[in-house]
Amino acid sequence: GARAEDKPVTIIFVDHGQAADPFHNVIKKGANDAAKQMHVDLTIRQPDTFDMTQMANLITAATNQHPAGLVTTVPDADALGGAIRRAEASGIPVITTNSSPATGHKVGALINVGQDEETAGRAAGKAMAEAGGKHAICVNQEVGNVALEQRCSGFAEGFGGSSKTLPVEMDPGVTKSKITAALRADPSIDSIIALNATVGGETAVQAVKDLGLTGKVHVASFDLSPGFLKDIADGSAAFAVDQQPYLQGYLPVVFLALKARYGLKPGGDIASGPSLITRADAAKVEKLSAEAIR
Amino acid sequence: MDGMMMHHHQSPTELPPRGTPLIEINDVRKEFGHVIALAGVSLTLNAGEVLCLLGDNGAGKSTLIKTLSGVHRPTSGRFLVEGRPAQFSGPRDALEAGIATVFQDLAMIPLMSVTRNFFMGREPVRGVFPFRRVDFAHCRDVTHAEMRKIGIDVRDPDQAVGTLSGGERQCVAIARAVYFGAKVLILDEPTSALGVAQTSMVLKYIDHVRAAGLGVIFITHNVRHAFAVGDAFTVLNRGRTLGAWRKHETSMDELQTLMAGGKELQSLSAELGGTV
Amino acid sequence: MDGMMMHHHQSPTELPPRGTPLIEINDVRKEFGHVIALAGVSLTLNAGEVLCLLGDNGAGKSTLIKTLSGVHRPTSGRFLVEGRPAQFSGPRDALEAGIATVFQDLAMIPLMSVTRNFFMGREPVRGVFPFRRVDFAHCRDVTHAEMRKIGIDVRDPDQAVGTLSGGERQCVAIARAVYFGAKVLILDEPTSALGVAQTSMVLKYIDHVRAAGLGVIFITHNVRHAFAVGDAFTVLNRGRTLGAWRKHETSMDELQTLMAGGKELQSLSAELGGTV
Amino acid sequence: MTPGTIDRTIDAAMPATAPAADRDERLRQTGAFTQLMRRPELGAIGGLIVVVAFFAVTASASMFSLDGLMSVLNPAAQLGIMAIAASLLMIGGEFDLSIGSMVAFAGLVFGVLLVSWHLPLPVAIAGTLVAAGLIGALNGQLVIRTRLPSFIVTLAFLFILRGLSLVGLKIVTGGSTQMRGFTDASADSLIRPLFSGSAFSGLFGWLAHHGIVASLPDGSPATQGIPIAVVWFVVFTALATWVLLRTRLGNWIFASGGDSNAARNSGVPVDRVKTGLFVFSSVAAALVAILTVLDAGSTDAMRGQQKEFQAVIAAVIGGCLLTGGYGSAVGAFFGSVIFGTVSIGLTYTQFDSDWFQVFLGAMLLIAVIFNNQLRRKVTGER
Amino acid sequence: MTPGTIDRTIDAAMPATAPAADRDERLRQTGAFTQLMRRPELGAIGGLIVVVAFFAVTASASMFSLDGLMSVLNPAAQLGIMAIAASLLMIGGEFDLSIGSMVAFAGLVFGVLLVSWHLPLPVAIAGTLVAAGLIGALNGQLVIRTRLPSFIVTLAFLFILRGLSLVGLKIVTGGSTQMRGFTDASADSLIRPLFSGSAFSGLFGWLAHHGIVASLPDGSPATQGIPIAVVWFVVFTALATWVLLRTRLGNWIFASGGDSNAARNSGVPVDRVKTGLFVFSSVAAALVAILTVLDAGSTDAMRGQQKEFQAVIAAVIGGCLLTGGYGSAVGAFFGSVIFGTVSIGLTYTQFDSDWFQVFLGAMLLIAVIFNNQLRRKVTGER
Ligand SMILES: Nc1ncnc2c1ncn2[C@@H]1O[C@H](COP(=O)(O)OP(=O)(O)OP(=O)(O)O)[C@@H](O)[C@H]1O
Ligand SMILES: Nc1ncnc2c1ncn2[C@@H]1O[C@H](COP(=O)(O)OP(=O)(O)OP(=O)(O)O)[C@@H](O)[C@H]1O
Ligand SMILES: [Mg+2]
Ligand SMILES: [Mg+2]
Repeated sequence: GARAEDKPVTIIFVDHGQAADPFHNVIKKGANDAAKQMHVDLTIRQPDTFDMTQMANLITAATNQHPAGLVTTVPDADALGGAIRRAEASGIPVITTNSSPATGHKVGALINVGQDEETAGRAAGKAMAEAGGKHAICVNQEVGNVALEQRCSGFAEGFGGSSKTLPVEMDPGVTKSKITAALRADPSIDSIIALNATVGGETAVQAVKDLGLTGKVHVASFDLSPGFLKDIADGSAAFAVDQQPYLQGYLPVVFLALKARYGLKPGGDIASGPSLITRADAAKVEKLSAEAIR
Repeated sequence: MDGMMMHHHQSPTELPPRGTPLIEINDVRKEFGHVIALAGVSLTLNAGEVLCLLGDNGAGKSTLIKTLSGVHRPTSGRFLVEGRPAQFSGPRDALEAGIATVFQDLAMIPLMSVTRNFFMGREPVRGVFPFRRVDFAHCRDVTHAEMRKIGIDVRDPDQAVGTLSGGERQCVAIARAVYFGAKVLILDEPTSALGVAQTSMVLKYIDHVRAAGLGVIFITHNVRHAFAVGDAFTVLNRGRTLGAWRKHETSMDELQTLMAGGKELQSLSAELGGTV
Repeated sequence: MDGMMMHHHQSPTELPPRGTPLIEINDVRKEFGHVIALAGVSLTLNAGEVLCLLGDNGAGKSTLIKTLSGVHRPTSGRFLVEGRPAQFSGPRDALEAGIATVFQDLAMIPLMSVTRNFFMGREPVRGVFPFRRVDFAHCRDVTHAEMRKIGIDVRDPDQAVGTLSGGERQCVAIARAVYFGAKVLILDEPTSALGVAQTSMVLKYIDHVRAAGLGVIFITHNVRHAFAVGDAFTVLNRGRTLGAWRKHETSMDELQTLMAGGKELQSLSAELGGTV
Repeated sequence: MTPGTIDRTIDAAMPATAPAADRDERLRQTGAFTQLMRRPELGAIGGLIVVVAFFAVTASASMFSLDGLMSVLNPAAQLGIMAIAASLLMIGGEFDLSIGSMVAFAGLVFGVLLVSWHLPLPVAIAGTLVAAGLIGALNGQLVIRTRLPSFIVTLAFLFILRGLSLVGLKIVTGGSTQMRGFTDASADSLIRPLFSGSAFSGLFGWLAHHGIVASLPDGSPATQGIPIAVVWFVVFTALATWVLLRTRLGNWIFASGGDSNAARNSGVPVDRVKTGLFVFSSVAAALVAILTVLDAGSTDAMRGQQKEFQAVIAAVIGGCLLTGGYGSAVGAFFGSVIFGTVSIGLTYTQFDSDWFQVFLGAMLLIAVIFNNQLRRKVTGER
Repeated sequence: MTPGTIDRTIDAAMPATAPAADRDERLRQTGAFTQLMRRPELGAIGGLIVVVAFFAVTASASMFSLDGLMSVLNPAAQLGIMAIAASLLMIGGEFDLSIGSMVAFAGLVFGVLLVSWHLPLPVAIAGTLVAAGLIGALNGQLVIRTRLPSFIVTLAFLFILRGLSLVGLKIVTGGSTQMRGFTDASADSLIRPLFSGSAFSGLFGWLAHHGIVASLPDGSPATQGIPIAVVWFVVFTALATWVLLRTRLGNWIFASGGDSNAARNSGVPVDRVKTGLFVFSSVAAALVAILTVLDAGSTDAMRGQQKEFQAVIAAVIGGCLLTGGYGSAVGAFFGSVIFGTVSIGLTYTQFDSDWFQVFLGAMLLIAVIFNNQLRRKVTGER
């Protein structure tokens, strides 16, 4: 008879991040690696823009293909709840990832993998405050994105001092100019928290360098990029808030494969972050980051 | 000559008695930026008369009639329609005052069908409100019939105007203005692109329209055409009125000479064997 | 008459001797989708002659000359230029073969200045490669001079063509074609929008161009104009050649009658007092 | 861009009424198929055929199940409602780049009326549509008064409305960019089924009960019905087609876009027509906002992003000219369906998601080229 | 959109050579200022004045320091190089929506040549520009051969090139979407200063040393020089202006966009002109890619997003008509500067950042309206 591990298993992963987004690329890499190791058939889908309506449609489209399991990120539990619940009603096990445990419960997911953005924001804020920061800017490359707004507000809470949001673009040139402008317009700023390591974090470090403020203005970022890790390693940036996106892609696929083959499932949600990456471990992580694992 | 009768789609308008002034303008000026196109022009159009507007290229004829038909607002000057001061805020106002115009550039949409162009802005509708619609079958028939009257057998009234020949296009514009002409019909060089047959049709039309009691302003460079149908003649030159004559006060030769270069043409005509 | 001399901006082309065929076409057809615009047309243009192309509106005159000047590709038929089969892939080829055309729609860009339109596609350049530039001062002078010769005093050669009057625009197109005409000059209803003075100028021009040994195709609805300058006459009707005559073989009246509706015009002329 | 290459007119779509009796010898005989294909609307079918054929080969069979089709049609319809309005506006010679932001802004207005002020659903919907209409009228008036290109005026509103949505949402929710509670607030309204859920669900329930369509394990039908957005989409298409082809307003729209000077000179009230079209496009965006907000139960500040762009894409795929004066609502219908099918359909295939955009681009290009070639071949246009 | 409202021509920008002697009585006397303002380029200055005035009042003084100006000009220049090319293409009657994605794609090609294959910098740059030019030519040929609107053809390449950049980057880097190592690979090249860093840094060092411009605490000048992108931007503007106003090609571009049929009938090689413009716009995008990649030291798959759109915005602010045949490079220059100033300048103000988009939209609208009104008032156009 066929052994359980030979049973073909199809898993669909719906992710809200654009295909070219480096952060989500790491999630996808984790998921793909897991699929290879577990011998599952994995397809990953994402909407063209941060579009919850479109994402709900993608989840519905996934449901129609009756996969053995569905993984989805949940930037908006209300907008996606209906589609996710329909998948569950069709008997498809759903794991939510890259979202907070509360969200996972709300949509009735089997398990949730991820971090709570507010919590992560608070952690970052505290760390910044401990470094002596009083006035911060929160560099947001996608104003209006709920998760990013939560990071900023969590940060403000944990930070304690004043914190303003700086809206920027995905373009590093424009972003650098805007950060430079913000620093020159308000010399009291001593901390910069970026919500994206490539666009926000690396450019913030450059801007600070150009203005000769290295050491006076602390830069930190959510998530990782090889360049930013290098900055941490050489001391021009303070830390990065890591939620280990590789795990957010890897674990759900493994769990769903195990569930499909053996009916196994862990007892509770997985907190993949936040953890702070500081100078001590940045160098180690940098190489892995270049391979899209960290 | 039955088929040549005019069709007034509008409810029969009350035409003022023959000879009463329909349009009077006095010392009208029009400037475009720093260009002075009309430097003070006056004229009077009476009901039941054809006024020929003559003049060299760039004299300001088209600018003048665009002012009369609401396209341009005069920079200064007096403008009366049936004795009352007129303030047209657009061509629609002029149309509503009963002034129909064939513009020199024809005012047609190349991508639209002949029928749609014919009825553009004045589509006959039927049905009650939310279901009010244009009776295109009727429109097509009218277009076909009116075009045929002017001597053009359009292959297909659904053909785009952009695919018509220059003369065919001119005929659509004329047929349209005549069909909708209410009190005043203005024709800016209507015969310029027309064949012999179509030209004679248009001149006949003008004659009939006059007979029906409308006033007609007819712009042409062809003195023969002007003299064939005109009752009065106004000559413009470099944005000013050069003079105005009734038919009996002038002659074809005199008009020809008046229009700048008339003499030259005569000499050329002689040079080339007297045929111009 | 010095000022009337032609300016060949191109290096003096060798014109074939008077009377040799410049253009011969044989049974040319042209279809647009399901519309048959030319159903088999033939004609011959000789050097040093003016060929008048006559015919009713929609007869296919413009379609024919667009075929000759490379705008349309004939659906079928033979087309020889100076005895050699011609295959124009576009108007540029025709221009290079020495065929200059005034199109009925004038082929001008309303947003561009008179000067730029005048030299469009044939700008005189000076300087060496990366610094090669158009000599606009010279262009302006030429434009001004050429326009003045045709009887139009353009206020400002930098004025947009779109702001010119219909006749002024026509004059720009004619002056341009004449200035650049190399072997064959094709004029599609050039005089239709022109004043008396300008018309006589254009007819004189045609006469001069012929005298210089070029071949001219002249399309007009005015039999007088045609007879004033024409050496040969070809009449089209509904996409076919109705006939071709040399000047001595026909008369103005005959041509007038031939062009559909000629009779009607004569009767109208009588009706309106013999003035058309 | 060359009008000269178009020998068909919008009326090709109307049944010919001219008697065939007096045929002109200058017309070649053409078959019924040619006649049919000369209708500009039907040209766009060609692209759809290519797209469907592609997916028939590459996609999982579930795409062509009833359920799969609905999942493709629903987003196509949401886009399509805006694309229909955008196509009318494009035919009228203008653009509206603010419709994407209008979706977010209308969502905010709707939320304030329904959730914050607890107004009944019909009032909230009417209020939202009126507010959107007013902004559309403002757009139109600005374009007409300033005589600036509508591109730049509505672009300004793209930013302004997006910004106001963000600010407004933060004020209303006390700091969040996401607003919830629509489902509860509208739950007991009688008119809710007109704007949310699926139409004909009774029918589908019956069909599922009798095993004609698939059911879920819990016995409910797998396809609950036809998403209401699809119904609106079809209604919009039919209405816009009727207006364009049969009414006086339709003629005015074509004329205004074809040559606004010529239209004005012929007595068409160009300014009123254009203002009306701006109002219509804003209202269509607001309707999409209402439909999606009620569906999702929430709204956020990023809703509708890029939709202005996609609506123009759909209209252009469907044959609208960017320069105005030419196009059709049915074309925009097929354009939206093609765009929707390609972008959702790829998820039913096995292609790596990194390649999605490459496929999307290639499919669009092939579909549009096919549209064009088919029509040209059939009509003999060269 | 109505050409009728434009009585100036592109030549208004050239010094009048006609002798004032034979004045026409049909011309009113106009002053030198009016003459000047009739130049379409200068119209766009009006908007810039408004914008600068606004920031002079609201922004921190540091915005108007030398350093502040450079931080505003640098992104404006990066956008502007593309906007100049986009404006030429728009004048020629076409669009190129693929330039944004081309930035990412050219970054990838550059990376492969420079970093992966270790080719010398000049060869890598030349190779990148050639590759971009070929894709531009492909765009152009597709538009010409299929006679589809360039909007839809280049839209397909927007998706295709973006997708290829993603796939390519992952292949080259072994899974990451970001590629690094440009700084090291190009460090010792002699031509590097042409594409990276600041120009005139020696001069600025000298000025700082003598206290004429501000220095950083460590003694180096606060402004290292003029960013090289700004130099390229100015060169592009000058070149494009010269081509448009002085050369045969310029006349052909206006003609092709004004009425491609009329241009073709007058012997303008319209197809070659358009293909050339597509090549130019791709090459300009590739140049921006090279400049930004060398500046940042890395490239990623999201580079250049939305730039196609912003380039069109800048061109339209600068007075280009979307319908083609009218516009200027100097206008696009000011359009880019206005757009850049507004979007960066707001950061120098104290406004709440949630309101940024509202301000951005409003400022754009006001600037463009002001451009227009000023010009109309001065020229007497109505
Ligand atoms: N919008 C405008 N802007 C600037 N100048 C204009 C404008 N419209 C017309 N003009 C100028 O005004 C003058 C009169 O033009 P108009 O069209 O009235 O002449 P016309 O008598 O109709 O000539 P034609 O017989 O050639 O048609 C022309 O010299 C023209 O250049
Ligand atoms: N692109 C086209 N598509 C369809 N039909 C066309 C096209 N071009 C011309 N035709 C038709 O071909 C016929 C001949 O047109 P053409 O312009 O050659 O006539 P013409 O002899 O120049 O007339 P006119 O004296 O009025 O200028 C017309 O009936 C016209 O409708
Ligand atoms: Mg005129
Ligand atoms: Mg003709």
